[in-house]
Amino acid sequence: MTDAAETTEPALGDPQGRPAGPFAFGAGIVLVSGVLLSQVFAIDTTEGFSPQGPRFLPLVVLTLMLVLGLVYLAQQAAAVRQGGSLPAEPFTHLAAAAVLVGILVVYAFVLGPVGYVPATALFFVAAARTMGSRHLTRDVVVGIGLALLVYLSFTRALGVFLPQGVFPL
Amino acid sequence: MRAPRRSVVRRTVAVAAVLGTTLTLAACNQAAGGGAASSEEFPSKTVDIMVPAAAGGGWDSTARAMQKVIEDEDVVSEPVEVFNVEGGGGATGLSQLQKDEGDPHALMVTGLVMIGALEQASSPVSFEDTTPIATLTSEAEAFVVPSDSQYESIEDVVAAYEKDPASVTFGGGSAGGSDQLVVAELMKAAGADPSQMKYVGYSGGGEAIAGILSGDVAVGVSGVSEFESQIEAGDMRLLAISTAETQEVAGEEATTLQDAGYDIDFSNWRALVAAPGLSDDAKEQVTEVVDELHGTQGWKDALEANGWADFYKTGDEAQEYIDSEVDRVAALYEDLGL
Amino acid sequence: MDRDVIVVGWTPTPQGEAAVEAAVAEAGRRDGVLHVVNASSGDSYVDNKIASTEQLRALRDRLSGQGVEHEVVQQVGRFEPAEEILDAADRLGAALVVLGIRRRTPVGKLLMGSTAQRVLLQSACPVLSVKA
Amino acid sequence: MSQFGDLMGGFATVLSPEMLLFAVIGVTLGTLVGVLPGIGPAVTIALLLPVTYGFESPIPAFIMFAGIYYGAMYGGSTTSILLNTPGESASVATAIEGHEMAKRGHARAALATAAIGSFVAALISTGLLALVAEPVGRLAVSFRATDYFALMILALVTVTALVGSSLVRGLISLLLGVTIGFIGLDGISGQPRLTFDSPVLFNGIDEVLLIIGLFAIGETLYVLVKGRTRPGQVTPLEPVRGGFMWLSRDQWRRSWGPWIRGAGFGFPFGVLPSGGAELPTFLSYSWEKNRSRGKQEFGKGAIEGVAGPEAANNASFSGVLVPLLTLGLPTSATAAVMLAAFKIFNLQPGPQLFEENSDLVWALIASLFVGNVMLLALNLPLIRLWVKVLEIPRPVLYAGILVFATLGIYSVSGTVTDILIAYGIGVLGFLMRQFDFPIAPTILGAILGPELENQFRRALNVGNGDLTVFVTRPLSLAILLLAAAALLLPYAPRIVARLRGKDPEEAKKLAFADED
Repeated sequence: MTDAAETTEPALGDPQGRPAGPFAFGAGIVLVSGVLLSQVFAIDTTEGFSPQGPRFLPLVVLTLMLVLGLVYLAQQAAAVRQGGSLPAEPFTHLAAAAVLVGILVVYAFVLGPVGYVPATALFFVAAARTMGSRHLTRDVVVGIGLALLVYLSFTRALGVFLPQGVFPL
Repeated sequence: MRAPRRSVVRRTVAVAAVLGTTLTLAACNQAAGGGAASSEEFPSKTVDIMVPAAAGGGWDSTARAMQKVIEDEDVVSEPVEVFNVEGGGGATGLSQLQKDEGDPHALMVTGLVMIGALEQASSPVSFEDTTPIATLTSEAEAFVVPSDSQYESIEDVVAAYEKDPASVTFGGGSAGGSDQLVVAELMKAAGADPSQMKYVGYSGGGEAIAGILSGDVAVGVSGVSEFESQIEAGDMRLLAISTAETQEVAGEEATTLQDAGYDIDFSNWRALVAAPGLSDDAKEQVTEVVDELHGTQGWKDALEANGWADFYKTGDEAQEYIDSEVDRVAALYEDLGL
Repeated sequence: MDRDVIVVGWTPTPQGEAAVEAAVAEAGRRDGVLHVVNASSGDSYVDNKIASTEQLRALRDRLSGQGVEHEVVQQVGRFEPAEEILDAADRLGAALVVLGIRRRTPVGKLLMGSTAQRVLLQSACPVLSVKA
Repeated sequence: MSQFGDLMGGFATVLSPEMLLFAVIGVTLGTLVGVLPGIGPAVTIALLLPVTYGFESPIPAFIMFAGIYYGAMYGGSTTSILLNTPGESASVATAIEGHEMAKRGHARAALATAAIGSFVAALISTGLLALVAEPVGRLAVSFRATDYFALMILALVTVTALVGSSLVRGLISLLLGVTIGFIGLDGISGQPRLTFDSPVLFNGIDEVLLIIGLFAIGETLYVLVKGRTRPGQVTPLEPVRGGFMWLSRDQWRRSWGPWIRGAGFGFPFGVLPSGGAELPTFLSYSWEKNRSRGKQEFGKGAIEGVAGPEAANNASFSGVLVPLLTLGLPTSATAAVMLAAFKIFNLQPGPQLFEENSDLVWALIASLFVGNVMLLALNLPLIRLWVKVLEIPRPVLYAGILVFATLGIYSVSGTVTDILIAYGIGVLGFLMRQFDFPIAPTILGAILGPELENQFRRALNVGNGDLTVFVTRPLSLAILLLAAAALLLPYAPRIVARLRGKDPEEAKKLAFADED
């Protein structure tokens, strides 16, 4: 019964929805627009910033995005000053989500060397458990079944290549 | 219009390309280690035809037509696989072909368009890094105008261009491709400056036709087959075709550029090349297979169905032709200022 | 003197009804108190084993009508149903756990797990299982 | 009546066992994903795109895709009615009235009026599509690059302005998409842009990666982070009371008007670049609410409130196909994915499509009829089965979705880099959902952006680099003015309120539900 504890894990961050999240995201937008904007100047062209050249539209679009990112930040700030509620929902299972992203990345790397079926079955079990499943047997059975079904139908019937890996089928 | 419907065809996706080349690479190393590989019969395993572009284009249909005819008529005993390697106007595929050096089973479809693309991308690999096997097909370029155009002949177009180059907008396939090159060739032959040319590139035949009919483009240039149905329907007028030899377009004999007094023989050809470093013996054997393919009824039907002209040269003849085309394109690029 | 606590696993299904019926009879026999648990892990978008407010009220009314001392608890999204039942039995020092069961195919049991099986195997007190 | 002959030709193509099989696969898959919250037709089609690489002809693929779209609509209405959680955003109106009907013991009638209404509306609107597509295509022949540029601006702006609740967030989403579209080698100059000199990015970011990342992976992360919600309960179906197809005589009488009016709303709003189905369903709902005889029943389960919006919802898809097929202009996320599918088969939607590939177009149109007949036959009898999908535990469901998502990404290129890029986009999609940024404009921006730039530079090339070409041609100017108006439309209630001297804060901004 101890394994049930993780499902009631306390919310990470503030469930009241402190504006940190939206501010960070807004700042991210501004930062990314800025970096990409600097990349626009790196585009090699003889046409300068002529509207017909490859730099013009990226310049316009990224400048606009930078401005809108700032407007978004200003909107958030105004909302905080007014004490109004913010649209962002609280982060509750952020750690689990981070683990899931980690599992996805590992999956991407082992897919080729290990092979589609074992990698997918393992991934399925790991992902399901991260998302709160507590039926190991069920997950293993479904994972292996799904992996085999996909592998056979895609390689045999549809002619899509999938890595065979360590267990030849 | 479309190819006969078959349900799901076993066809390898680009994914398979990676695997395919690693396998052939491994096999090739093995063969090289064996030493006496030259006496081996071709093909001794699956023949891979690479299409250095996305599925669906002209090179792709050429490769798939070859595959179909070879399999249908049992030209070789081993299976033939077609796979696509997209990118860089063919440069990506060409550099991948380098990995299979000396292996006669690694073939690639290519053509005139690739010369320009390599030129434009200042690619480190070139046509010299292949073993030309044969040229296969060619298509004449057509100069067309909307039916209500002021231009009645190709001479009118040249005259207008000579007066004011900016007054004539040309349009066709992507910039720097065969369609733009033939315009440059025409202006050069007429004694005008090709670098002043106003050219609008379109990504597909349909788009180009829309551009011509809507009036964005005054003179359309592309493969004859692209415009045939519009010419037939009376929406477009054919001014000239680019080959020295004339052909029937929409039921009428077309005027060639040479008829109009410009010394040009230009066609958009496609060819089959093998990986670089093939032994003469291996080259001979691959050529024999292509010879047999070329002789089949199936290939004649495929040419007919796709509207391709037979443009078959092998051996030194093919080599010389490709070399001269490479020089021609390089010169045209210079003139265009690209 | 503490009265016997009888924990009942209940769902708004025939099995649940059978369990409640048996539990009421048992409570009458030994003058016990009923603790009815309606639980779901809350894992899926739809779970018809979760009783609606009306269904819970109807059950309470019925048990009151039958003169049984009872407590009806609903717990969604915390543990699996089996764990909820075992947890309640542990906490309350139950004398008996009552469950409704039905026939299941081996595959179904493998895929979904069996609440009844887990309770039977892990319970510290006697378990009465009633077939619907 | 040459269209009629062409359409018959289309039927001849579609009514083969093999094509019917694809239609069945499409409507079944579509209904399944329509039932599930968060997974829509756009991502389903994107997941299937790699599978279609192996098809020799595009016809079965498009038949399947059309089935998926309609199936998702039907599935969405089923969840709305029986569960009150709209599985698909255009079903919000249905969720209001339909679920009330179900609670009052009229679940079957609600399901039937939704299904039959969708069917009737699809027939009407597909008929209209068959009639107008070719003339519009002929008209489109005269559209120049400046007009196309203006049209694309209009499509992007309207989708952004009408979807989601904030113009600023919507525009950021849109620009994000357009920026993603810039990545790679510039089609005209051949120069790498925004690639940080990494050859991996030279071919740009594949649409399939983008869509699967934003929708499937982003949604999964979002569901996980949001934590568990209390499971709902499916309202039980009442015993069949008789009547024809679960509807009593009176219910038939009250339904047919809204069906036809709904189709009337749905088709034109689908044709206009207005973001797909949301706007017409809301218009139909408010029309029926204000005009119908059962007015007092609204909010308590009025059959008109289900019949009208569901009809409008389905009718809009045929409408969306008009600009997609004749101009190559997608006006919803699903249409954008279908445009990507056309490209795979080397087809260029636009005026030429009807000439060059008329058999495909007419087969597609015929398949819309066939798909709807199939859905009507499949949907009502199998409702219990569809609802069972919702009983799958979420960890299993979403782990499965991730498996299919990765499969879809892998079959695009098979490189670890591409898989990682798609996962990264997934994280972005999650953040966008978390902070209430709409996803559809990003997809549309990424797919339409490169086209927009092509037309922009082409128009300037033709016009000798003069930027005024976009306002000197009356048609282009008119379309651009429409786009400007669309940007202001959401604020119309506020502006009107201010003109009338009322407190503008009271009048809420006009907004419609999210996504597609």
